[in-house]
Amino acid sequence: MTTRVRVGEEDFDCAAEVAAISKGRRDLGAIVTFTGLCRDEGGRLAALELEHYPGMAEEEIARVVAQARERWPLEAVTVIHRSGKIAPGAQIVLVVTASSHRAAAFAGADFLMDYLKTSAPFWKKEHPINGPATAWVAAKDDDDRAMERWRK
Amino acid sequence: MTTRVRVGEEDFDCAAEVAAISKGRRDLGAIVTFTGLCRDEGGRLAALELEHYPGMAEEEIARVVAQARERWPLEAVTVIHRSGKIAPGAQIVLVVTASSHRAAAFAGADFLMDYLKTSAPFWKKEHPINGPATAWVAAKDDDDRAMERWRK
Amino acid sequence: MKAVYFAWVRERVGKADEEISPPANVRDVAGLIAWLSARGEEYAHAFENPRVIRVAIDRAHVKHEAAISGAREIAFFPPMTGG
Amino acid sequence: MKAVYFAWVRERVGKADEEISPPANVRDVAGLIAWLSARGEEYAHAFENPRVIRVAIDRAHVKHEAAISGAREIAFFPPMTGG
Repeated sequence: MTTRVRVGEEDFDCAAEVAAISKGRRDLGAIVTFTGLCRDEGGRLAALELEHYPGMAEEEIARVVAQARERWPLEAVTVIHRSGKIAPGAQIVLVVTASSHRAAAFAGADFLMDYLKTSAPFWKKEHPINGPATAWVAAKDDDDRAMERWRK
Repeated sequence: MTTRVRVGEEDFDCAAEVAAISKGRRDLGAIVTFTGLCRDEGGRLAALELEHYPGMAEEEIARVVAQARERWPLEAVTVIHRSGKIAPGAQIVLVVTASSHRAAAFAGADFLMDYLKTSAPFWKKEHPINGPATAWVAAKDDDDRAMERWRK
Repeated sequence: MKAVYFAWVRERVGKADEEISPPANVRDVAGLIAWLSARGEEYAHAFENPRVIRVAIDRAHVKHEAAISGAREIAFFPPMTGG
Repeated sequence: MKAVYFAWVRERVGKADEEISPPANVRDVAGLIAWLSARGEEYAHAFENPRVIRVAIDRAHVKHEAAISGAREIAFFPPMTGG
Protein backbone atom coordinates (compact mmCIF):
# COMPACT_ATOMS: atom_id res chain seq x y z
CA MET A 1 0.00 0.00 0.00
CA THR A 2 2.07 2.91 -1.28
CA THR A 3 0.84 6.43 -1.98
CA ARG A 4 2.91 9.02 -3.77
CA VAL A 5 1.73 12.60 -4.21
CA ARG A 6 3.79 15.29 -5.86
CA VAL A 7 2.98 18.90 -6.82
CA GLY A 8 5.42 21.17 -8.58
CA GLU A 9 6.79 22.61 -11.79
CA GLU A 10 8.87 19.63 -12.89
CA ASP A 11 7.61 17.34 -15.63
CA PHE A 12 6.96 13.67 -14.86
CA ASP A 13 7.73 10.33 -16.46
CA CYS A 14 4.72 8.03 -16.46
CA ALA A 15 6.81 4.93 -17.21
CA ALA A 16 9.15 5.64 -14.29
CA GLU A 17 6.19 6.10 -11.94
CA VAL A 18 4.63 2.83 -13.10
CA ALA A 19 7.98 1.05 -12.64
CA ALA A 20 8.32 2.50 -9.13
CA ILE A 21 4.95 0.97 -8.24
CA SER A 22 5.23 -2.38 -9.98
CA LYS A 23 8.88 -3.37 -10.00
CA GLY A 24 9.52 -6.74 -8.42
CA ARG A 25 5.83 -7.29 -7.63
CA ARG A 26 3.99 -10.43 -8.68
CA ASP A 27 0.62 -9.72 -7.07
CA LEU A 28 -0.62 -6.86 -9.27
CA GLY A 29 -3.15 -7.71 -11.95
CA ALA A 30 -3.93 -4.27 -13.31
CA ILE A 31 -2.29 -0.87 -13.66
CA VAL A 32 -4.25 2.11 -14.99
CA THR A 33 -2.62 5.41 -15.84
CA PHE A 34 -4.30 8.69 -16.69
CA THR A 35 -2.22 11.47 -18.22
CA GLY A 36 -3.80 14.90 -18.66
CA LEU A 37 -2.24 17.01 -21.39
CA CYS A 38 -2.38 20.67 -22.33
CA ARG A 39 -4.50 21.10 -25.48
CA ASP A 40 -3.82 23.95 -27.88
CA GLU A 41 -7.59 24.48 -28.29
CA GLY A 42 -7.48 24.50 -32.06
CA GLY A 43 -4.24 26.48 -32.21
CA ARG A 44 -5.62 29.33 -30.08
CA LEU A 45 -3.51 28.67 -26.99
CA ALA A 46 0.15 29.58 -26.39
CA ALA A 47 0.22 28.13 -22.87
CA LEU A 48 -1.74 27.32 -19.75
CA GLU A 49 -0.59 28.70 -16.43
CA LEU A 50 -1.44 26.67 -13.36
CA GLU A 51 -1.67 28.41 -10.02
CA HIS A 52 -2.03 26.29 -6.89
CA TYR A 53 -2.31 26.60 -3.13
CA PRO A 54 1.00 25.22 -1.85
CA GLY A 55 0.54 22.92 1.09
CA MET A 56 -3.21 22.52 0.68
CA ALA A 57 -2.81 21.08 -2.82
CA GLU A 58 -0.76 18.14 -1.52
CA GLU A 59 -3.01 17.66 1.53
CA GLU A 60 -6.23 17.74 -0.49
CA ILE A 61 -4.86 15.24 -3.03
CA ALA A 62 -3.84 12.96 -0.14
CA ARG A 63 -7.39 13.20 1.26
CA VAL A 64 -8.87 12.28 -2.12
CA VAL A 65 -6.48 9.33 -2.41
CA ALA A 66 -7.51 8.17 1.07
CA GLN A 67 -11.17 8.24 -0.03
CA ALA A 68 -10.34 6.19 -3.11
CA ARG A 69 -8.50 3.64 -0.98
CA GLU A 70 -11.54 3.29 1.27
CA ARG A 71 -13.74 2.47 -1.71
CA TRP A 72 -11.51 0.17 -3.75
CA PRO A 73 -8.73 -2.33 -2.98
CA LEU A 74 -5.87 -0.32 -4.45
CA GLU A 75 -2.36 -1.62 -3.92
CA ALA A 76 -0.67 1.61 -4.99
CA VAL A 77 -1.67 5.12 -6.03
CA THR A 78 0.47 7.89 -7.49
CA VAL A 79 -0.77 11.41 -8.22
CA ILE A 80 1.40 14.11 -9.73
CA HIS A 81 0.03 17.55 -10.56
CA ARG A 82 2.17 20.21 -12.20
CA SER A 83 2.05 23.94 -11.58
CA GLY A 84 3.40 26.92 -13.52
CA LYS A 85 3.38 27.55 -17.27
CA ILE A 86 2.65 24.55 -19.45
CA ALA A 87 2.86 24.47 -23.25
CA PRO A 88 0.35 22.73 -25.55
CA GLY A 89 1.21 19.04 -25.86
CA ALA A 90 2.93 19.00 -22.46
CA GLN A 91 1.78 16.98 -19.46
CA ILE A 92 -0.29 18.47 -16.62
CA VAL A 93 -1.45 15.64 -14.38
CA LEU A 94 -0.75 11.96 -13.82
CA VAL A 95 -2.78 9.40 -11.89
CA VAL A 96 -1.59 5.82 -11.55
CA THR A 97 -3.57 3.09 -9.78
CA ALA A 98 -2.55 -0.52 -9.26
CA SER A 99 -4.75 -3.33 -8.00
CA SER A 100 -5.24 -7.08 -8.21
CA HIS A 101 -8.34 -6.46 -10.29
CA ARG A 102 -9.02 -4.28 -13.26
CA ALA A 103 -12.36 -2.88 -12.09
CA ALA A 104 -10.76 -1.36 -8.96
CA ALA A 105 -7.86 0.11 -10.92
CA PHE A 106 -10.20 1.70 -13.48
CA ALA A 107 -12.75 3.01 -10.97
CA GLY A 108 -10.04 4.33 -8.64
CA ALA A 109 -8.30 6.31 -11.38
CA ASP A 110 -11.58 7.64 -12.80
CA PHE A 111 -12.76 8.72 -9.32
CA LEU A 112 -9.42 10.35 -8.50
CA MET A 113 -9.51 12.45 -11.66
CA ASP A 114 -13.10 13.59 -11.06
CA TYR A 115 -12.29 14.57 -7.48
CA LEU A 116 -8.99 16.24 -8.34
CA LYS A 117 -10.78 18.36 -10.96
CA THR A 118 -13.31 19.68 -8.49
CA SER A 119 -11.53 19.73 -5.13
CA ALA A 120 -7.76 20.08 -5.55
CA PRO A 121 -6.82 23.78 -5.28
CA PHE A 122 -5.48 24.46 -8.78
CA TRP A 123 -6.58 27.16 -11.20
CA LYS A 124 -5.87 27.37 -14.91
CA LYS A 125 -5.23 30.61 -16.75
CA GLU A 126 -5.09 30.72 -20.54
CA HIS A 127 -2.36 32.52 -22.46
CA PRO A 128 -3.66 32.92 -26.00
CA ILE A 129 -1.39 33.10 -29.04
CA ASN A 130 -2.72 36.53 -30.01
CA GLY A 131 -2.02 39.32 -27.58
CA PRO A 132 -1.26 39.51 -23.89
CA ALA A 133 -4.86 39.16 -22.72
CA THR A 134 -5.36 36.19 -20.41
CA ALA A 135 -8.44 34.60 -18.91
CA TRP A 136 -9.10 32.24 -16.04
CA VAL A 137 -10.67 28.99 -17.14
CA ALA A 138 -14.23 28.69 -15.79
CA ALA A 139 -15.18 25.61 -13.80
CA LYS A 140 -17.32 23.22 -15.81
CA ASP A 141 -20.74 21.98 -14.76
CA ASP A 142 -19.68 18.76 -16.48
CA ASP A 143 -16.97 18.29 -13.89
CA ASP A 144 -19.42 18.72 -11.03
CA ARG A 145 -21.79 16.25 -12.68
CA ALA A 146 -18.91 13.81 -13.16
CA MET A 147 -18.21 13.99 -9.44
CA GLU A 148 -21.86 13.40 -8.57
CA ARG A 149 -21.57 9.95 -10.16
CA TRP A 150 -19.58 8.80 -7.14
CA ARG A 151 -22.05 9.91 -4.45
CA LYS A 152 -23.96 6.74 -3.69
CA MET B 1 -7.62 8.53 -35.87
CA THR B 2 -5.05 5.79 -35.55
CA THR B 3 -5.68 2.21 -34.46
CA ARG B 4 -2.91 -0.22 -33.65
CA VAL B 5 -3.62 -3.86 -32.85
CA ARG B 6 -0.90 -6.41 -32.15
CA VAL B 7 -1.05 -10.03 -31.01
CA GLY B 8 2.02 -12.13 -30.36
CA GLU B 9 4.62 -13.44 -27.97
CA GLU B 10 6.77 -10.31 -27.75
CA ASP B 11 6.56 -8.09 -24.69
CA PHE B 12 5.43 -4.46 -25.11
CA ASP B 13 6.58 -1.06 -23.91
CA CYS B 14 3.66 1.04 -22.69
CA ALA B 15 5.69 4.27 -22.79
CA ALA B 16 6.74 3.67 -26.39
CA GLU B 17 3.12 2.98 -27.39
CA VAL B 18 1.95 6.19 -25.69
CA ALA B 19 4.73 8.16 -27.41
CA ALA B 20 3.75 6.69 -30.78
CA ILE B 21 0.22 8.00 -30.24
CA SER B 22 0.94 11.39 -28.71
CA LYS B 23 4.24 12.59 -30.11
CA GLY B 24 3.99 15.99 -31.76
CA ARG B 25 0.27 16.29 -31.04
CA ARG B 26 -1.19 19.32 -29.31
CA ASP B 27 -4.87 18.38 -29.47
CA LEU B 28 -4.97 15.48 -27.01
CA GLY B 29 -6.27 16.21 -23.53
CA ALA B 30 -6.26 12.75 -22.03
CA ILE B 31 -4.42 9.45 -22.39
CA VAL B 32 -5.51 6.38 -20.45
CA THR B 33 -3.47 3.18 -20.35
CA PHE B 34 -4.47 -0.18 -18.95
CA THR B 35 -1.80 -2.80 -18.39
CA GLY B 36 -2.86 -6.30 -17.41
CA LEU B 37 -0.23 -8.29 -15.53
CA CYS B 38 0.23 -11.95 -14.65
CA ARG B 39 -0.44 -12.46 -10.91
CA ASP B 40 1.30 -15.24 -9.01
CA GLU B 41 -1.97 -16.00 -7.16
CA GLY B 42 -0.38 -15.96 -3.73
CA GLY B 43 2.77 -17.73 -4.90
CA ARG B 44 0.83 -20.67 -6.34
CA LEU B 45 1.50 -19.93 -10.00
CA ALA B 46 4.69 -20.63 -12.00
CA ALA B 47 3.29 -19.22 -15.26
CA LEU B 48 0.23 -18.57 -17.36
CA GLU B 49 0.05 -19.93 -20.88
CA LEU B 50 -2.05 -18.00 -23.34
CA GLU B 51 -3.48 -19.79 -26.34
CA HIS B 52 -5.16 -17.72 -29.05
CA TYR B 53 -6.88 -18.09 -32.41
CA PRO B 54 -4.42 -16.53 -34.86
CA GLY B 55 -6.15 -14.29 -37.35
CA MET B 56 -9.46 -14.15 -35.51
CA ALA B 57 -7.80 -12.62 -32.41
CA GLU B 58 -6.61 -9.60 -34.39
CA GLU B 59 -9.91 -9.31 -36.31
CA GLU B 60 -12.06 -9.55 -33.19
CA ILE B 61 -9.97 -6.92 -31.36
CA ALA B 62 -10.30 -4.63 -34.38
CA ARG B 63 -14.09 -5.11 -34.29
CA VAL B 64 -14.18 -4.22 -30.59
CA VAL B 65 -12.04 -1.12 -31.23
CA ALA B 66 -14.43 -0.08 -34.01
CA GLN B 67 -17.35 -0.35 -31.57
CA ALA B 68 -15.51 1.78 -29.01
CA ARG B 69 -14.81 4.41 -31.67
CA GLU B 70 -18.50 4.54 -32.54
CA ARG B 71 -19.41 5.26 -28.93
CA TRP B 72 -16.70 7.73 -27.90
CA PRO B 73 -14.61 10.38 -29.68
CA LEU B 74 -11.28 8.56 -29.48
CA GLU B 75 -8.34 10.07 -31.32
CA ALA B 76 -6.17 6.97 -31.03
CA VAL B 77 -6.48 3.41 -29.73
CA THR B 78 -3.77 0.80 -29.25
CA VAL B 79 -4.41 -2.77 -28.15
CA ILE B 80 -1.65 -5.33 -27.64
CA HIS B 81 -2.37 -8.83 -26.39
CA ARG B 82 0.39 -11.33 -25.75
CA SER B 83 0.27 -15.07 -26.30
CA GLY B 84 2.47 -17.92 -25.08
CA LYS B 85 3.95 -18.50 -21.65
CA ILE B 86 3.95 -15.53 -19.30
CA ALA B 87 5.64 -15.40 -15.89
CA PRO B 88 4.13 -13.77 -12.79
CA GLY B 89 4.83 -10.04 -12.79
CA ALA B 90 5.05 -9.95 -16.60
CA GLN B 91 2.70 -8.04 -18.88
CA ILE B 92 -0.23 -9.69 -20.71
CA VAL B 93 -2.34 -6.97 -22.27
CA LEU B 94 -2.15 -3.25 -23.02
CA VAL B 95 -4.93 -0.85 -23.96
CA VAL B 96 -4.18 2.80 -24.70
CA THR B 97 -6.87 5.36 -25.51
CA ALA B 98 -6.36 9.02 -26.34
CA SER B 99 -9.04 11.69 -26.59
CA SER B 100 -9.64 15.40 -26.17
CA HIS B 101 -11.62 14.62 -23.04
CA ARG B 102 -10.95 12.42 -20.07
CA ALA B 103 -14.40 10.82 -19.86
CA ALA B 104 -14.07 9.36 -23.37
CA ALA B 105 -10.54 8.10 -22.73
CA PHE B 106 -11.58 6.38 -19.48
CA ALA B 107 -14.83 4.90 -20.80
CA GLY B 108 -13.17 3.74 -24.02
CA ALA B 109 -10.38 1.88 -22.21
CA ASP B 110 -12.75 0.36 -19.64
CA PHE B 111 -15.14 -0.82 -22.38
CA LEU B 112 -12.30 -2.25 -24.48
CA MET B 113 -11.00 -4.31 -21.56
CA ASP B 114 -14.46 -5.68 -20.72
CA TYR B 115 -15.07 -6.64 -24.34
CA LEU B 116 -11.61 -8.11 -24.88
CA LYS B 117 -12.07 -10.30 -21.80
CA THR B 118 -15.28 -11.81 -23.07
CA SER B 119 -14.99 -11.79 -26.86
CA ALA B 120 -11.34 -11.91 -27.96
CA PRO B 121 -10.35 -15.54 -28.63
CA PHE B 122 -7.70 -16.09 -25.94
CA TRP B 123 -7.60 -18.83 -23.31
CA LYS B 124 -5.46 -18.95 -20.18
CA LYS B 125 -3.97 -22.12 -18.77
CA GLU B 126 -2.34 -22.17 -15.35
CA HIS B 127 1.02 -23.77 -14.68
CA PRO B 128 1.24 -24.22 -10.90
CA ILE B 129 4.53 -24.22 -9.01
CA ASN B 130 3.89 -27.71 -7.65
CA GLY B 131 3.74 -30.49 -10.17
CA PRO B 132 3.01 -30.66 -13.88
CA ALA B 133 -0.77 -30.55 -13.53
CA THR B 134 -2.33 -27.66 -15.42
CA ALA B 135 -5.82 -26.28 -15.58
CA TRP B 136 -7.71 -24.01 -17.94
CA VAL B 137 -8.91 -20.83 -16.28
CA ALA B 138 -12.72 -20.77 -16.12
CA ALA B 139 -14.57 -17.78 -17.54
CA LYS B 140 -15.88 -15.51 -14.80
CA ASP B 141 -19.51 -14.49 -14.41
CA ASP B 142 -18.04 -11.18 -13.20
CA ASP B 143 -16.61 -10.59 -16.65
CA ASP B 144 -19.97 -11.21 -18.31
CA ARG B 145 -21.63 -8.86 -15.84
CA ALA B 146 -18.96 -6.23 -16.48
CA MET B 147 -19.77 -6.43 -20.18
CA GLU B 148 -23.50 -6.08 -19.53
CA ARG B 149 -22.82 -2.58 -18.14
CA TRP B 150 -22.27 -1.35 -21.70
CA ARG B 151 -25.53 -2.66 -23.18
CA LYS B 152 -27.76 0.40 -23.05
CA MET C 1 -14.76 -27.42 -44.46
CA LYS C 2 -12.05 -27.03 -41.90
CA ALA C 3 -12.82 -27.55 -38.20
CA VAL C 4 -10.46 -25.96 -35.68
CA TYR C 5 -10.40 -26.53 -31.93
CA PHE C 6 -8.91 -24.47 -29.10
CA ALA C 7 -8.02 -24.85 -25.42
CA TRP C 8 -9.68 -27.83 -23.70
CA VAL C 9 -11.85 -28.56 -26.73
CA ARG C 10 -8.63 -29.08 -28.69
CA GLU C 11 -7.13 -31.19 -25.90
CA ARG C 12 -10.20 -33.42 -25.65
CA VAL C 13 -10.61 -33.88 -29.40
CA GLY C 14 -6.90 -34.60 -29.56
CA LYS C 15 -6.14 -32.43 -32.58
CA ALA C 16 -5.94 -28.74 -33.46
CA ASP C 17 -7.78 -28.94 -36.78
CA GLU C 18 -9.11 -31.32 -39.39
CA GLU C 19 -11.08 -31.42 -42.62
CA ILE C 20 -14.69 -32.48 -42.06
CA SER C 21 -17.49 -33.30 -44.49
CA PRO C 22 -20.80 -33.33 -42.65
CA PRO C 23 -23.79 -34.71 -44.58
CA ALA C 24 -26.21 -32.30 -46.24
CA ASN C 25 -28.83 -32.68 -43.51
CA VAL C 26 -26.45 -31.00 -41.00
CA ARG C 27 -27.47 -27.40 -41.53
CA ASP C 28 -26.59 -25.38 -38.46
CA VAL C 29 -23.94 -25.18 -35.76
CA ALA C 30 -26.05 -27.14 -33.25
CA GLY C 31 -26.50 -29.93 -35.80
CA LEU C 32 -22.78 -29.93 -36.57
CA ILE C 33 -21.94 -30.28 -32.85
CA ALA C 34 -24.35 -33.22 -32.56
CA TRP C 35 -22.82 -34.82 -35.64
CA LEU C 36 -19.26 -34.32 -34.30
CA SER C 37 -20.25 -35.73 -30.89
CA ALA C 38 -21.26 -38.99 -32.54
CA ARG C 39 -17.85 -39.44 -34.17
CA GLY C 40 -16.18 -41.00 -31.12
CA GLU C 41 -15.48 -40.87 -27.44
CA GLU C 42 -13.05 -37.96 -27.67
CA TYR C 43 -15.63 -35.83 -29.51
CA ALA C 44 -18.40 -36.90 -27.14
CA HIS C 45 -16.20 -35.74 -24.26
CA ALA C 46 -15.29 -32.42 -25.89
CA PHE C 47 -18.91 -31.61 -26.72
CA GLU C 48 -20.62 -33.23 -23.70
CA ASN C 49 -22.01 -29.85 -22.63
CA PRO C 50 -22.82 -28.11 -25.93
CA ARG C 51 -24.19 -25.06 -24.09
CA VAL C 52 -20.69 -23.91 -23.07
CA ILE C 53 -19.15 -24.38 -26.51
CA ARG C 54 -18.49 -21.13 -28.38
CA VAL C 55 -18.32 -21.18 -32.15
CA ALA C 56 -16.85 -18.94 -34.83
CA ILE C 57 -17.49 -19.26 -38.55
CA ASP C 58 -14.77 -17.80 -40.72
CA ARG C 59 -13.34 -15.98 -37.68
CA ALA C 60 -16.54 -14.29 -36.48
CA HIS C 61 -18.56 -15.35 -33.42
CA VAL C 62 -21.86 -17.07 -34.24
CA LYS C 63 -24.73 -18.59 -32.27
CA HIS C 64 -25.61 -22.27 -32.36
CA GLU C 65 -28.57 -21.48 -34.62
CA ALA C 66 -26.28 -20.11 -37.33
CA ALA C 67 -26.31 -21.86 -40.72
CA ILE C 68 -23.04 -23.52 -41.72
CA SER C 69 -23.51 -23.49 -45.47
CA GLY C 70 -20.64 -21.78 -47.24
CA ALA C 71 -18.40 -21.86 -44.19
CA ARG C 72 -14.73 -22.43 -44.91
CA GLU C 73 -13.53 -22.61 -41.29
CA ILE C 74 -15.55 -23.46 -38.19
CA ALA C 75 -13.88 -23.03 -34.79
CA PHE C 76 -14.99 -24.60 -31.49
CA PHE C 77 -13.71 -23.35 -28.15
CA PRO C 78 -14.60 -22.71 -24.48
CA PRO C 79 -15.67 -19.26 -23.19
CA MET C 80 -12.76 -16.88 -23.63
CA THR C 81 -10.46 -15.94 -20.74
CA GLY C 82 -8.03 -13.47 -22.23
CA GLY C 83 -7.36 -9.91 -21.20
CA MET D 1 -5.37 35.53 11.19
CA LYS D 2 -3.88 35.29 7.73
CA ALA D 3 -6.06 35.71 4.66
CA VAL D 4 -4.81 34.24 1.39
CA TYR D 5 -6.23 34.77 -2.08
CA PHE D 6 -5.87 32.78 -5.28
CA ALA D 7 -6.51 33.15 -9.00
CA TRP D 8 -8.91 36.00 -9.93
CA VAL D 9 -9.75 36.64 -6.26
CA ARG D 10 -6.04 37.39 -5.72
CA GLU D 11 -5.90 39.54 -8.84
CA ARG D 12 -8.96 41.58 -7.84
CA VAL D 13 -7.90 42.04 -4.21
CA GLY D 14 -4.46 43.01 -5.50
CA LYS D 15 -2.43 40.93 -3.06
CA ALA D 16 -1.68 37.26 -2.38
CA ASP D 17 -2.08 37.38 1.38
CA GLU D 18 -2.43 39.71 4.37
CA GLU D 19 -2.99 39.70 8.11
CA ILE D 20 -6.57 40.53 9.01
CA SER D 21 -8.24 41.21 12.37
CA PRO D 22 -12.00 41.01 11.97
CA PRO D 23 -14.08 42.23 14.94
CA ALA D 24 -15.48 39.68 17.37
CA ASN D 25 -18.98 39.86 15.89
CA VAL D 26 -17.70 38.33 12.66
CA ARG D 27 -18.19 34.67 13.47
CA ASP D 28 -18.47 32.67 10.26
CA VAL D 29 -17.10 32.61 6.74
CA ALA D 30 -20.14 34.39 5.31
CA GLY D 31 -19.71 37.18 7.86
CA LEU D 32 -16.02 37.44 7.10
CA ILE D 33 -16.72 37.77 3.38
CA ALA D 34 -19.23 40.55 4.09
CA TRP D 35 -16.71 42.29 6.35
CA LEU D 36 -13.94 42.00 3.71
CA SER D 37 -16.27 43.28 0.98
CA ALA D 38 -16.75 46.50 2.93
CA ARG D 39 -13.01 47.19 3.08
CA GLY D 40 -12.76 48.82 -0.32
CA GLU D 41 -13.55 48.67 -3.99
CA GLU D 42 -11.06 45.92 -4.80
CA TYR D 43 -12.58 43.67 -2.11
CA ALA D 44 -16.13 44.55 -3.19
CA HIS D 45 -15.15 43.48 -6.72
CA ALA D 46 -13.46 40.25 -5.61
CA PHE D 47 -16.42 39.22 -3.45
CA GLU D 48 -19.27 40.70 -5.55
CA ASN D 49 -20.76 37.24 -6.02
CA PRO D 50 -20.10 35.47 -2.70
CA ARG D 51 -21.89 32.34 -3.89
CA VAL D 52 -19.02 31.42 -6.21
CA ILE D 53 -16.27 32.01 -3.66
CA ARG D 54 -14.73 28.82 -2.24
CA VAL D 55 -13.11 28.94 1.18
CA ALA D 56 -10.55 26.82 3.04
CA ILE D 57 -9.69 27.15 6.71
CA ASP D 58 -6.25 25.87 7.60
CA ARG D 59 -6.04 24.14 4.24
CA ALA D 60 -9.35 22.24 4.36
CA HIS D 61 -12.46 23.12 2.35
CA VAL D 62 -15.28 24.65 4.44
CA LYS D 63 -18.79 25.94 3.76
CA HIS D 64 -19.78 29.57 4.23
CA GLU D 65 -21.57 28.64 7.47
CA ALA D 66 -18.30 27.44 9.05
CA ALA D 67 -17.12 29.23 12.20
CA ILE D 68 -13.82 31.08 11.86
CA SER D 69 -12.77 31.08 15.52
CA GLY D 70 -9.33 29.56 15.99
CA ALA D 71 -8.51 29.75 12.28
CA ARG D 72 -4.88 30.58 11.51
CA GLU D 73 -5.20 30.78 7.71
CA ILE D 74 -8.33 31.44 5.65
CA ALA D 75 -8.11 31.09 1.88
CA PHE D 76 -10.51 32.53 -0.70
CA PHE D 77 -10.57 31.34 -4.29
CA PRO D 78 -12.78 30.61 -7.31
CA PRO D 79 -14.05 27.09 -8.13
CA MET D 80 -11.07 24.91 -8.92
CA THR D 81 -10.04 24.09 -12.48
CA GLY D 82 -7.07 21.77 -12.09
CA GLY D 83 -6.65 18.23 -13.35
